Amino acid sequence: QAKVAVITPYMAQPGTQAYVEAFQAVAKEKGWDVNVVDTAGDVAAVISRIEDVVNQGVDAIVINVDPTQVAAGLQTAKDANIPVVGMDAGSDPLLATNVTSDGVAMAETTAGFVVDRIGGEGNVVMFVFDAFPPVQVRGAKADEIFAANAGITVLDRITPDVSDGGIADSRAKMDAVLAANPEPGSIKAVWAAWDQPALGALQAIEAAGRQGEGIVITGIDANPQAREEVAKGGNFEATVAQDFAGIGAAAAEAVAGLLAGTAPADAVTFVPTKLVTKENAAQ
Amino acid sequence: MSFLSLENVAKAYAGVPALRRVALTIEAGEIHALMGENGAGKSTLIKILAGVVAPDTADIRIDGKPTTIGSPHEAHRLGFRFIHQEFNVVPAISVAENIFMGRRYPLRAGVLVDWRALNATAGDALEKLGITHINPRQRMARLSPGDQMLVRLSSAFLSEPDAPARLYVMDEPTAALTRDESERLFRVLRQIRADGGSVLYVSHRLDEVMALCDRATVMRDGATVDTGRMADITHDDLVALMIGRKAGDAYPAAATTPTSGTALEVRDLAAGRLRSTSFSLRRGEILGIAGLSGSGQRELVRALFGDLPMRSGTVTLDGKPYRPFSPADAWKAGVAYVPRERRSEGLMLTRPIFENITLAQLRRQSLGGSFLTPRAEQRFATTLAADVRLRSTGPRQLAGQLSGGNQQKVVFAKALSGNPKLLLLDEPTRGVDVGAKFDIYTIIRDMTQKGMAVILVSSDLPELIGMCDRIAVMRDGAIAEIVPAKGLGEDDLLNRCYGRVAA
Amino acid sequence: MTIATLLRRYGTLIGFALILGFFWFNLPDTFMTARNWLNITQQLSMLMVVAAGMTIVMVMGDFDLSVGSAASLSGIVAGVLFAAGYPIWMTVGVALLGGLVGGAINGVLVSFIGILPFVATLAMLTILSGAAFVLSGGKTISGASIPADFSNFARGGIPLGDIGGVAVMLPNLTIVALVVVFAVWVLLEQTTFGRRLYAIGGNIEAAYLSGVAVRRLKLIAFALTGLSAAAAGLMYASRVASANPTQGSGLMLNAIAAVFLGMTMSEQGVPRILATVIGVLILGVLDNGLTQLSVDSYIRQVLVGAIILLAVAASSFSKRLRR
Amino acid sequence: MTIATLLRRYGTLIGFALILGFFWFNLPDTFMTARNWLNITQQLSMLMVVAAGMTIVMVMGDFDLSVGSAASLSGIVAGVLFAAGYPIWMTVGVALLGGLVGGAINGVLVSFIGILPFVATLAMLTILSGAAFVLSGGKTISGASIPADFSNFARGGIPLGDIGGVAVMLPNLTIVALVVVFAVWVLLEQTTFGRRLYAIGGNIEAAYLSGVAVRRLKLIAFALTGLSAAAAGLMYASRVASANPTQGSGLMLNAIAAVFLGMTMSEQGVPRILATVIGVLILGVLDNGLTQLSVDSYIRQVLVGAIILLAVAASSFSKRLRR
Ligand SMILES: Nc1ncnc2c1ncn2[C@@H]1O[C@H](COP(=O)(O)OP(=O)(O)OP(=O)(O)O)[C@@H](O)[C@H]1O
Ligand SMILES: Nc1ncnc2c1ncn2[C@@H]1O[C@H](COP(=O)(O)OP(=O)(O)OP(=O)(O)O)[C@@H](O)[C@H]1O
Ligand SMILES: [Mg+2]
Ligand SMILES: [Mg+2]
Repeated sequence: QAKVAVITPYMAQPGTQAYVEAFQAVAKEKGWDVNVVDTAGDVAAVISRIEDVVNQGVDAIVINVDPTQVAAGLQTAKDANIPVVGMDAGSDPLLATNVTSDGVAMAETTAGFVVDRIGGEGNVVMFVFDAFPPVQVRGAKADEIFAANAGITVLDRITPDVSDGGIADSRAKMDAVLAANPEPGSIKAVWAAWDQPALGALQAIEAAGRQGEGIVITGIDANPQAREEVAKGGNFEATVAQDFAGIGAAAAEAVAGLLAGTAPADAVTFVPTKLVTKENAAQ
Repeated sequence: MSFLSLENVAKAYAGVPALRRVALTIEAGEIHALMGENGAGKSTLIKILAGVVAPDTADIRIDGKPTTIGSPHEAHRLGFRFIHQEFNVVPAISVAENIFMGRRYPLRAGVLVDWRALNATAGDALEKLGITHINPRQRMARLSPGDQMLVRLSSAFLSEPDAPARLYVMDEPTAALTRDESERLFRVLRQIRADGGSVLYVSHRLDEVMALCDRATVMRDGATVDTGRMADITHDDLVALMIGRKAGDAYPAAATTPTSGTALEVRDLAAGRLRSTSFSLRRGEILGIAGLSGSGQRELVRALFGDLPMRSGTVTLDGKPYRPFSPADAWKAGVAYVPRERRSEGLMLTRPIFENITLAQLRRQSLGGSFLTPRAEQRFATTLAADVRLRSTGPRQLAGQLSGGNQQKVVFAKALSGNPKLLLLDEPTRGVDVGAKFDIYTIIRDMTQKGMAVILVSSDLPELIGMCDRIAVMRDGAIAEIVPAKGLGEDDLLNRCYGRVAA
Repeated sequence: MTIATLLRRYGTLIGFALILGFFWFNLPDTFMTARNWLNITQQLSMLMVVAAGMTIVMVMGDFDLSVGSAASLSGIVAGVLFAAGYPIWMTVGVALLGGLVGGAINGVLVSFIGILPFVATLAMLTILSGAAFVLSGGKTISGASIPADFSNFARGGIPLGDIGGVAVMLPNLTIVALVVVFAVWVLLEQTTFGRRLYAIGGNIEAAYLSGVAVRRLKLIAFALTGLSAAAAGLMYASRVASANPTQGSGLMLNAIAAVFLGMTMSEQGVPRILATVIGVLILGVLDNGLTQLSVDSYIRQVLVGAIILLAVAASSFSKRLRR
Repeated sequence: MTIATLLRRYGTLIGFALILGFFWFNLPDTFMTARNWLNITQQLSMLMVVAAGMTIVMVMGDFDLSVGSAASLSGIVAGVLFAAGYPIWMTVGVALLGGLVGGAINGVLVSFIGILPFVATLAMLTILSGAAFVLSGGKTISGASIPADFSNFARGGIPLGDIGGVAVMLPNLTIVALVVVFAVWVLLEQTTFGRRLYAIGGNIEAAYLSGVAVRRLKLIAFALTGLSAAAAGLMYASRVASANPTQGSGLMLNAIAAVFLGMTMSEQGVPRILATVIGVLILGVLDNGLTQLSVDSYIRQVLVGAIILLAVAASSFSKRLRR
């Protein structure tokens, strides 16, 4: 029975949970013994846990964290000839492959959606999180797109406190932004780099009684709560569905190949994404 | 049948016996003295009665009925009231609430505190001791230590119909009281006796014990050695029973004339509530400071020790200007201090004895002023401990495990550790037994022979008269007069404190 | 009263007033409005409830690090029960009871087993947070499983009529916070129980010697703190219409901070519930005001820290013991 | 010595031994191996350094909540300087100096301004963390900006030869931790400085009246704690070959927990550096062993909390018994 360890600091993210579940589903089919380790945000602990499972003698390791930061652990695994697969991690020579969706493409999709909906004109509030590289590239892409539209002003670029998941603090921040910009139409859109801030912003807008102003909200990830809101046809108009299950399953297939002795062809394996709007949200 | 009888009481701390074989009976309607040297086991016995310390063995009978006392709460229900030796108040809450601590507060609607009744009842308890100057609503922190003691005493006299008091146990209640205040306490205790209540009374002030108590039980080394009626015992017998040797004079003979030269010169010193004060002190001289509570003695000493900023005035020590900005400066200049409150100001209770003794002299008791030499430190501390007749299991025992009087000796040893030029003493022999007191006095005398000057603040008038060369009487934050101690009568001194012209 | 006494007593309060004044001046139209204040109180209501509970144990000189995960767990418990179809009253009851029991366990560990509060409540933090993860499978519980009546509670309130043309209401969450603050005020300041807690905090040895049942009171106090944490967790779940196993984690440090901020307003350095309220407001108003001023979120953090130091400096400086 | 004394003294140690025995029995091949232990010590080295520094202030009865963000900031400072092309020695020097200065500011706030340690260091936590975000722009600094020599440090060590056919080395990070622990041991247990800190912790008023320069010592102690936090931040940055403005945040609570765990081993309830080491090991070994046993990470959390409580219960319980 093959032993596989899945190590991530970001288990609290719904996306991560979805990959891991899909991964486990495939693993169960294949009869692997999977050990899922969550280090709750601590990156150095990911290295520590890699060292521990290498010591324990697992057959393969899957990580979901920036590989350059855990290079020390990856090196230990390499020295012990244990293959490591990245699951939405980032490319790195020490990884057999990295299975992911294209974050830049997703940001491009939603930022483009915002630009279209507001006709390239008006104030936009951004919610970003630059400390986490995969989310940071989304923010950077959106910055680029909004900057390219002369009519668009970024009113505020907010980094919410995510220790509580991100909804409540984003809402408090949005409450304040709304209070500071009371005129209807002074805020045209809210672009969020992932869904939680979008949900928080939506709550703030509804609580302020300003849902009628047509403020466009977009998120990324299409988590269930976000899908529900999008389906309602309110201000939260769009989000992008990463195929989390697809990523998890593809990562599992990559591991299966490695266990069988075939290395993956590419350093990056992209899994397609999809824009979710009112029309297709219910699926 | 006795009201309370104790037999076979034994208690050891980590294998070291504190009580070995104690028997004691207390009758209804008597004031019973419990006597003994520092560390004899008096407080331990009292803590057992209070349900604070679990005895190893004990047969306790109340009205002949075998009883166990499992907690302070149970002791209270049995009608026992305690004034423990150690200072125990809660500074952050009001006087009334301190008096009611652990008691049932008067309530409105069954749940809400009835503050009016609370303060009124607390006021009544204070009144019993004749105290009218303390407002029950005041925060405890604002009272002077003496007043805090009065509040503690009052709490024992709170009337409680649902658990009427039968026995008052007082462990050195007068150590922090003035003579007047003590007298008022004694009147209350006598009244209690007349009403059929009992008092177990501990004090190292033999005169007051002899005057107040009906019987005495003497303890030595954790065992009761004798019980008798006060009327049948002389002062000297009592001392001999306690310390196991014959009693001598209370104070060592005064030296020949003090050595020459001025040690301390204070000119127009003002600090805190202390108004312009001047005096001088020769080498080898002991200057007593007398005065009523709140007249500024403590402030004088604290200013000289750098703990209270000097507002104005000049001080010279050994001919050199002396202006300490902190106690550290004072120690460096050769000034040592025995503070009044040993537990809060004098000791680190959770640290070993030797660390307490050497703290002020660490620079000298270390390698190059930086690296510790614990063995040498312990030897140094052991020598000083022997000088003050400390009873302990060794220099590594924790200060908090010592009896009250022995804790005071540790503070004293620390003050002597640097052979100071000037020694400031604030009630230094509080709670110290007669034998050890004599030893401490002897050390002070010996050191004055070598030129050390001493300022002694004390509310124990005989001590002032017996030890000092001159006595400064303070009134309202200033020295009113300085009189020679020789031949001064106690009443005369007291009258001067009150500002009444001597008869 | 001298200036020093004034500063000692009211330094922090003056600091708070200056903060308010600053925002009022710089945000004349939006800051000092009923609407904004109702918003602030609503945003702070959960922290307020936890801080009120924290005040209870801190009066005794202890503290409880597990409130954050207790809040998360209570939200998760509610979510799981909702998902299983239990009615609201039962779900809320079970979640609150869970908080009470969890708090009582803290109390037993601290007072009967004698474990240091820091160690005991930190271990409970870990356990409760683990339990929240195990129960939820690490997932956010949201959507259809949360009954609308439950999430509407946080959105509702008592209408106060129109102010400046906008309908204004007193939010339900604010009301809950006010009720809790009032209850804790009565408990701490007007009952024997509360006064005994102050005695324990002032001098535990003296309190014990006077016959105060120290252990029992500690147990009850910790249980109440757990209860308040559970209540805050439910409020949070209602507000975000979902439950997440980490959503309470920000509450602990802020609640303790609020109590300590409040303590700078007391001459004896003891926690008082009304001072805690000011402490909570200081933390919350800074966030609201600085966000409205569009201060960059990173710089805002630096400012929040610096302003807190300034706000308490005057009162602390004049209180500093000579040492 | 009675059993009660034994438990009081060694209860936590016995608990630790039981934990070790359990893992040894259940992981016979991998747990008690030199390789695994070198791993553990390396994993714990950063926490160990912070906890050692924390012990210094906790000896005085204070604590420092800002160590985590001080560690993050020192990593970011190093990252920014590296990115600007400064050499390693200078970068490391500046980062350490920054830690010392930050700690000294804590010291001034606590001892000269008189702000409660909790409020002062919590505000500093916010400020330093904000500064880390501002400096880094909130981004993780990694990749080419970090010199290889710097990140190789954490991967290197002193070769110890072959054990069971595998090359084993004493990791550099472990060596740093050992050196820091030794230095703190000398400081606290062998110097007058340390003795005076214990005196302050024993009774600050008595220490002051005995001529201890309380304020100056507090300042120095906080500065040293800041220094150790900065060192840990650099170790962390070297280990993850990157710097992130939140990466130190887990250190604070764990460091305080380790010191408190250690305190259960002291009869007087004072912090001792060697006891802190055991405290750190208890926290770390549980993580290592439970991971190797493939315990689900959520259940692991619950177990860690429960095991800590069990480990300290015996010593705490026998300490609480009536005297
Ligand atoms: N907690 C403790 N641990 C160890 N020994 C103790 C402890 N408490 C008291 N002792 C020892 O018990 C003995 C009796 O002390 P106790 O306090 O009863 O003396 P005492 O007669 O009240 O003396 P004093 O007149 O000085 O108050 C002393 O030797 C003391 O050192
Ligand atoms: N912190 C305080 N706040 C308010 N009043 C105080 C405070 N400390 C002392 N006092 C007042 O000052 C007086 C005490 O001054 P001081 O300590 O010099 O008295 P003392 O002469 O030593 O008297 P005692 O023998 O009673 O201690 C007391 O009457 C007390 O009410
Ligand atoms: Mg005694
Ligand atoms: Mg006086």
